[in-house]
Amino acid sequence: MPRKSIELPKIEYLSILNENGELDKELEPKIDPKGLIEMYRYMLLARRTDERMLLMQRQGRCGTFPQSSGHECISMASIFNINKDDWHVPAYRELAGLLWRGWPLESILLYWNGFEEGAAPPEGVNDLPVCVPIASQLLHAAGIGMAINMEKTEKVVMTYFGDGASSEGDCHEALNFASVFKAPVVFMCLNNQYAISVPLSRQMACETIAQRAVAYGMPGIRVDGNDVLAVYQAAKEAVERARRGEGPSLIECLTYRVTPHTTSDDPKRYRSDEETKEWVLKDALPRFAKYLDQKGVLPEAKRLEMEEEIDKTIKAAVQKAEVMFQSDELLNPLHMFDYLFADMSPALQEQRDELAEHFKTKGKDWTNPQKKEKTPASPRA
Amino acid sequence: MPRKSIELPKIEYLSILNENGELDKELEPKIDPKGLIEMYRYMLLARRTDERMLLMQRQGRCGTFPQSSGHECISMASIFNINKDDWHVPAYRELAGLLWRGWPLESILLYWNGFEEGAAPPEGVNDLPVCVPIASQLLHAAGIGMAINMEKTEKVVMTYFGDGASSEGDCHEALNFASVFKAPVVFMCLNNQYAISVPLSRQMACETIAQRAVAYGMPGIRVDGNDVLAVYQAAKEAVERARRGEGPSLIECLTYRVTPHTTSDDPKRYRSDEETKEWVLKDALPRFAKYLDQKGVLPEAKRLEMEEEIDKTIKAAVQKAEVMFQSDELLNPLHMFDYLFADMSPALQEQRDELAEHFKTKGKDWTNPQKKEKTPASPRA
Amino acid sequence: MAEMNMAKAINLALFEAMTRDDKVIVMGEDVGPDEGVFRITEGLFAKFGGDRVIDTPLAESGIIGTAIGMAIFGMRPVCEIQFSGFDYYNYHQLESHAARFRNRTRGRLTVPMVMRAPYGGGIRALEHHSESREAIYAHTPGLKVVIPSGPRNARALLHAAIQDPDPVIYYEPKACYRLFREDVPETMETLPIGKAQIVKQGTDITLISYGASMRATLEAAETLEEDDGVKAEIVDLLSICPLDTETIVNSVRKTGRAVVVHEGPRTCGLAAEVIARINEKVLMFLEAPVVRVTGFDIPIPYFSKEQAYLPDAEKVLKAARETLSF
Amino acid sequence: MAEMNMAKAINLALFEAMTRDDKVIVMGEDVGPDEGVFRITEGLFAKFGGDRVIDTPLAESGIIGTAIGMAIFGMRPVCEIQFSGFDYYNYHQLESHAARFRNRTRGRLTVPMVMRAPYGGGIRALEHHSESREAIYAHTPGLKVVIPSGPRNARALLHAAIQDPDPVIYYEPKACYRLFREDVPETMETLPIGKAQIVKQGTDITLISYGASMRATLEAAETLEEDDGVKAEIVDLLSICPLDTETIVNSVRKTGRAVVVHEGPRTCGLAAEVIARINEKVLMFLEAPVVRVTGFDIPIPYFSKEQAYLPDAEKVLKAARETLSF
Ligand SMILES: Cc1ncc(C[n+]2csc(CCOP(=O)(O)OP(=O)(O)O)c2C)c(N)n1
Ligand SMILES: Cc1ncc(C[n+]2csc(CCOP(=O)(O)OP(=O)(O)O)c2C)c(N)n1
Ligand SMILES: [Mg+2]
Ligand SMILES: [Mg+2]
Repeated sequence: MPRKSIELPKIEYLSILNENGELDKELEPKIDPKGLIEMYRYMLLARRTDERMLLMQRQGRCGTFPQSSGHECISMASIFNINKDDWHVPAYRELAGLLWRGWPLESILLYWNGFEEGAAPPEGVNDLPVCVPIASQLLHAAGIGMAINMEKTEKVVMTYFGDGASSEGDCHEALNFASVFKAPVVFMCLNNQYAISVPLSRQMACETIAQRAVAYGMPGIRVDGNDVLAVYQAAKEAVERARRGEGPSLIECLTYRVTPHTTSDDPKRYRSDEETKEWVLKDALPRFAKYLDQKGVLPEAKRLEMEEEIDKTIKAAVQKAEVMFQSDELLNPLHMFDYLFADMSPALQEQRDELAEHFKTKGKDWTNPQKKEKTPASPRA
Repeated sequence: MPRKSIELPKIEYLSILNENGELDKELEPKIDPKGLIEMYRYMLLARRTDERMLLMQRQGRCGTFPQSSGHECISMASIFNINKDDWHVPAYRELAGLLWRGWPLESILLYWNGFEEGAAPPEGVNDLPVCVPIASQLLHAAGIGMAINMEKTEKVVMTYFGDGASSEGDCHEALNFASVFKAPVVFMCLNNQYAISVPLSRQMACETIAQRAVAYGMPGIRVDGNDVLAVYQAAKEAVERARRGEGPSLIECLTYRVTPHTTSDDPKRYRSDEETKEWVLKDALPRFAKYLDQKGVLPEAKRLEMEEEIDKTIKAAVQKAEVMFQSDELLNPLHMFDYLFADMSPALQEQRDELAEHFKTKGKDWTNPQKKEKTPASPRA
Repeated sequence: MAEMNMAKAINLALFEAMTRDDKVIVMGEDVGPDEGVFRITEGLFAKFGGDRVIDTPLAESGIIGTAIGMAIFGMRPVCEIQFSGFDYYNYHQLESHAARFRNRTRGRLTVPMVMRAPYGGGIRALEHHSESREAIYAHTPGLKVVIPSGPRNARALLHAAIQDPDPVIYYEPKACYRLFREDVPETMETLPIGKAQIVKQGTDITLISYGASMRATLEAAETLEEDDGVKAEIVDLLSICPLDTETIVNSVRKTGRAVVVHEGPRTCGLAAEVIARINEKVLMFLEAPVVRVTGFDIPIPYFSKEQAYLPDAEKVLKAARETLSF
Repeated sequence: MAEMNMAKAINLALFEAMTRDDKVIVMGEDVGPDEGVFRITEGLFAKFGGDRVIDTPLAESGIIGTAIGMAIFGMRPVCEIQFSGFDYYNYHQLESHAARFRNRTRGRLTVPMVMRAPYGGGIRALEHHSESREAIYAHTPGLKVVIPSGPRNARALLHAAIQDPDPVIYYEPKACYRLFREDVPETMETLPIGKAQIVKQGTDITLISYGASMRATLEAAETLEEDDGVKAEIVDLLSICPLDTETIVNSVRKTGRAVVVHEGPRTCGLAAEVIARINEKVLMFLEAPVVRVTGFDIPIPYFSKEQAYLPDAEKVLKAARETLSF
């Protein structure tokens, strides 16, 4: 009867391959060499694509986009645990995962160049596209998980959100729905310690995002987000749990956004270079590369070959995409009307005709709107 | 480096005067007799008002309303800790608190009879009116708390919400904002185990609402919501903490909604009478009355006097309110235009004139819309 | 044929839809054992169980957001939002996702779902329980919006909404739930979304309305005929979006006069859109300005005054006479 | 007099307002050290500190909901929602509370606050970053809505919004932020909310617009004058709600013809309301149907096609000529 403590679930922290490349052998997950190489390849592919897009953006050949460099580990080491008929509900820094799931590089390039076509998941890929309104996708993931339960299959959903996203009401509702309905969802939080300029300490007053799992009666764990093995292991446990019908889990992956928020952000305004430099040293890629090398799974020579192959792959994709950017099929603005509903209402048909007529009388050349120069009003984030 | 547990803040449970009327002397808060009587009186006043309104509703003299019987303890024992210049942001079962804060009984009656006038806080009372859209008021409370911090005074805000409300995104955002900005807000959760028909187990998958405090780095405690002393004590500590500038607290008061959700709900559809009966025995009022009697603070004879006085007070207020219901001042529908903005736009003035004209030509007698019988479509909850 | 009220007709449609397609599920607050605060989901939980008749936590964005996920997955969720005054909580999910997935994925992902909500005043409800903001949805490209006015079209439109491959807002005029009964055929029927109905032929003036306001409109038309010898043509929009321009303008071309009636606020409401389309297509046929009989540009007052806010037969009559004598 | 662009003028107004009234505070995502993603809050954090220039957690309902509490308490919060496409997240707080507190407490509690948000397309932004849904707010009784079209009126309207005793939505046409410069007087000025401006007198046709679309409208008017010898009268609404019916109808009474131009979707958009009011007041003066040049009833397309979606001078010109030759 007197004052007593309520027992709380345990929240864990996990690191396996630490920032100095030291391995905790006991905790090391067993991943076959093919798998290890595959993970590394997609992380590298994502990294190089991101870098190429940055160059293109600077040259006016790509729109503003949120860089994913530094987040490949979280995306790749988690998504690697699911199957083709499972579901992937990303936010917008899961480039590695999208590529691994089967999105062509061209789609990525199309998307960040302002074409809806780039948001269409390829046939047979159970992914939702990039989601811009923060945290809203988490409810879609929860809903897919609820539907999986209705179907009585053992599929799972892997979904992603940022530290900033955790402040949105939708994040709370998604975690709550998933837990109440025991939906097979793994909630992956990319805690990169910034939401544009707002640091973690202004975003929340609790120590970890993982501990929010206590509010939903689900397991919560914080892992080193630059440690492929730790992310993999935590996600693996969560996926298995979800498949067993035990419901959702929350995995907080602690990392740092070493890049600007997007190509138009200037982080110098709100944080010091030193802070960033410190974290650059913790990058997952060299750490993982060293591990693979030491393990004999991917010696340096092989890795350099991979670099070359990836370079070629990206070049080819860019070429292909840039042809598409100019194609009539993709540029014809009249298509903007064609996908609103399965059927077109007479009033919408009239509006379409109105625009067709406009282009006819005006003879406007809409074939290359890409060339329009950037207006000086573009946002800085 | 290996797997380790993250330390979590402690979540407590508190009960002082238990359901059998047994007192934990060590924990007994010191409240002066005048205060104890005052608390009891307002709890009783609220109970009797609620009962009277139920009768009136059955006779067609009051609209649908959510009964507050059974929730007086939570409202009264917490609000009693704040001062006139502190703030009170209720949901809709805080009748005891509203009356204690200075809302005339007539306002309450006016409000539940469909008059906006009943939602106007009396001059000098720092209360917000009843809030219908669930959980939305919690953000107002957080905002008031933030403003208090800007003002650099030591005021506090006491706010209330239900177990169902805890599922809304706004609840999460309010707790988060308050904790990030260290707003002096005490979040009182009336966990009556039902949101209309939905039981706690379908509302959330965690054991207590108190443990959600872990997600915000604020103290969380669950108390027996029918134990005046426990609610008082927990609220007192939270108010003191808030005044010291240490930020918000979350207090979960466990009770049970012994009444229907509102006067049009039928709880038989979704729960057993036995369940309810069990909880009726835990009612705060007789438990508190016995404590006061045993303490010699309020002997039975005095309590009966109090019952009589309250009976008279309510009768007088009902009489006064029923005169107001018929008054031109309150019934004139043209007033509906008069409070939209500080000034009236020409277009709105035109609409007002249009309605005035309508009544003129139609000669409609708007003096007693109360008499209109209830349509058969009224909701059952 | 069976006689029933609108509440029963909607319930029947849900029952039928769940019976014929096991992808159809019902979700919302208190839709399960409680059978909905208006009893619209009566019998569904008993018949189809908790897997398909789902009581959710109290969170509107949660309801619509998870339904979107389910719909993408392949289910056909029919969500109940307890009162339309609370669907603002989930508007961002509808605008940003339900309305857009097909478009932004070029048809690859679709969201076949229905949001049902009781809307409108007239039942002496609490604050925030009497709103009528269908215009917001009509102004949201990617959503269809239908509003029945009687038991028979309620059932048929709900079937159409559930079968539609895209998201549909289905607003229920709660004041009509149990106001009157109508014959509803044995066999299931649907009504095409996007088509209005001429419920009474006429030559002198066109009265355009939908939902609960149809009652006032019909009553006014009767008086017009009896007292003034005026033959009003009555258009029941049924579909708020897409709006059936053709039926509207054909009628106005014939009558030259129109009154548009709805409960929602006037500014940027549906009547404005109807007038804009009349202006675009048949301006030169107009003999008088089209008159709006609508809710005023204030929140619908709390119930002591709501009747004065709502369109009623007298207001429609007055507007019609004004138009006729212009 | 100083020459400046709209971004600077809005920044200046914030600076001035915070200087003269210490109840004015600025809050939102990234408004602090980052100075806003469009740099509208430049210098404010440095000058007024973190207590009055508040970086909030990422939660729009949280921003508006807490601002409502602050406003009731006595502050004058000016909230920035990063892009108007995200203000749906907080719409329920605006509709249910900001817009209603004065009314439902019979004037006892008031909510003097401003919600600023960049709106509209034209800057090749990401999905959900180019929306134009001012009509939703115009359809929400209890909110005022103003939209500037140039640096000078941007500053004056923002002062008016901040000083207003009631909640005001202040939508900023982001495409105009740095598009052109204008002389802005040294001394602070305000513009009355609810009043439109005739920015060019004319006799042949009335062109009505606001915000970013004013550029296309002005350009079209120039061509009309130069190529067609047509004198267009141009109305800049400035206030979307309350709408200045008088200025609109006076102009149309004179010209007999009108085109209404805006970016937002057509159905139930502002143009519909303008047409409805023209219909009500000056129908018989119309020589031709009023034409709408607006966004289409689809989500504004992603940036490869947004220019085709937006009103431009050619579209306005075409509409005007159609109207003139009707
Ligand atoms: C609802 C909503 N509000 C605001 C924005 C603008 N915005 C885009 S990204 C971002 C910060 C997101 O931070 P976080 O969730 O930590 O993800 P990160 O970008 O750091 O990966 C903001 C505010 C948005 N896209 N959606
Ligand atoms: C946003 C919103 N959604 C739905 C409702 C309808 N409604 C009124 S009370 C209620 C249940 C509230 O449950 P809880 O928070 O536990 O409070 P209680 O009534 O039990 O005190 C619901 C669903 C509402 N008023 N507001
Ligand atoms: Mg982040
Ligand atoms: Mg409850």
